[in-house]
Amino acid sequence: MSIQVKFFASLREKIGKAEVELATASNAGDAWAQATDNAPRPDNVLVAINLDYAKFDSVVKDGDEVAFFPPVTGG
Amino acid sequence: MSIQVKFFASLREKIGKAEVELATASNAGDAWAQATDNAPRPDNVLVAINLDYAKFDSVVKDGDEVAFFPPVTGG
Amino acid sequence: MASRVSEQHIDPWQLIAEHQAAHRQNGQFGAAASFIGTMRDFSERQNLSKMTLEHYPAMTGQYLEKLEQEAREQWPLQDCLIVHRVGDIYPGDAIVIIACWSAHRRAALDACNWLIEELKYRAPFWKQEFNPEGAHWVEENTNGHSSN
Amino acid sequence: MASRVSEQHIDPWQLIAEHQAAHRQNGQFGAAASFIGTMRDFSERQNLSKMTLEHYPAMTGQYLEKLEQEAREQWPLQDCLIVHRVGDIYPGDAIVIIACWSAHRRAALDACNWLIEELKYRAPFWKQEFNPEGAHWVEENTNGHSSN
Repeated sequence: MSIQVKFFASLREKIGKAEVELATASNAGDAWAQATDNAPRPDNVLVAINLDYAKFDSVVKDGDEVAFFPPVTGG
Repeated sequence: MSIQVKFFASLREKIGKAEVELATASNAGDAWAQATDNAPRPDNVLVAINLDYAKFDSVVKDGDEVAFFPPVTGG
Repeated sequence: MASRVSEQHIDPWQLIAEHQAAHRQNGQFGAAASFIGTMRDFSERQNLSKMTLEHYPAMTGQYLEKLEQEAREQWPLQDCLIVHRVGDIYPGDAIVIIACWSAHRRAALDACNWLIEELKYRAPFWKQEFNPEGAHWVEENTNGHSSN
Repeated sequence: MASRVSEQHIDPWQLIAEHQAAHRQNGQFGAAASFIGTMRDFSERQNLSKMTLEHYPAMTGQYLEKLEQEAREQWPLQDCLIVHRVGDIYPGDAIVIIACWSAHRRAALDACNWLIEELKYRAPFWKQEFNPEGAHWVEENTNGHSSN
């Protein structure tokens, strides 16, 4: 098992990666730090764990999918 | 010249007339009294003078069209 | 202004689509909100077979124009269409069609919402329902925040 | 549930008309409210030639279903349809289509209104606009009560 990290839209372009696989992560903030090599985190970044909105201190478990993305602009 | 009085919908059926022509009337309430031979006026009757909502004490002038109707039920 | 009464059956979605194609330029509007009121075969009474919508022709014509104008003054609308049926109407038939176009969503949505409430409470239309027991004048539109 | 994303161009009024014809029985519903968001050829930038709508497929699928379900729990809807475009979109193309059917008008109107606001602020879609100066990610939806 592992943790899948995904980046979307402008954030994907800024970070330069669409997906990163991590062996382990304690929470969403830690997943960000590992997946981006400690890139500074823009204030407006949103996070979802397993397709639900979460917080950066939300716990991440083995097998989780953690997604980071900019403010949504659909509709 | 004269005053045209109109009745609509269930009120037309109750009064038994669609249109009445009056020689003169002081206000909408007087037009009702003359046109209906002093029939009692249901509480919810609405009145329009020259196509605009009005009151029963609104003045009626020669040439006016005065309409009486029940609560509206369109839409 | 295109707002009007109609004595003929209306296909509501086609009417709106055609109005949009004829009057709106692609790429200029961002939002379209619509409301369509349709006859049900039941109300407080069952087994309705028909409804007759009476109106006060001179007043409704003027009233629909005034409503459209007031909506255009209150919100930045690019277009607005109100069509209200009169005459004989059958279950499933559209009774009223409202459509509003604007650059941004709130104007179209808020105007559409305001127009249907205004129409319900002010426009001189009257419904008479028919079922096997006979004809029945609808006495009044029920409360604005719960009724059809 | 019929709510979904679409990678294909949509004719919005035809989509709603067909959904209604297939799923609603004439005489059973009294109200249909709809909202359609359409691409303009300008926004804060001019001369837009194209927009690309990216999404988070697994999350959008689940999110649209959840939205529809929440609307059906909050209001007595008879039917509800949400279709959101993804991929390449051109000026005049529909971006999002919402339609709600109910017995009485307030449920359809209020649910439609709520759904578009929720979609705008929560659903994981992102717009990238193209004009002669290049590609530009839309940074955020402007205020809920004034924006497209």
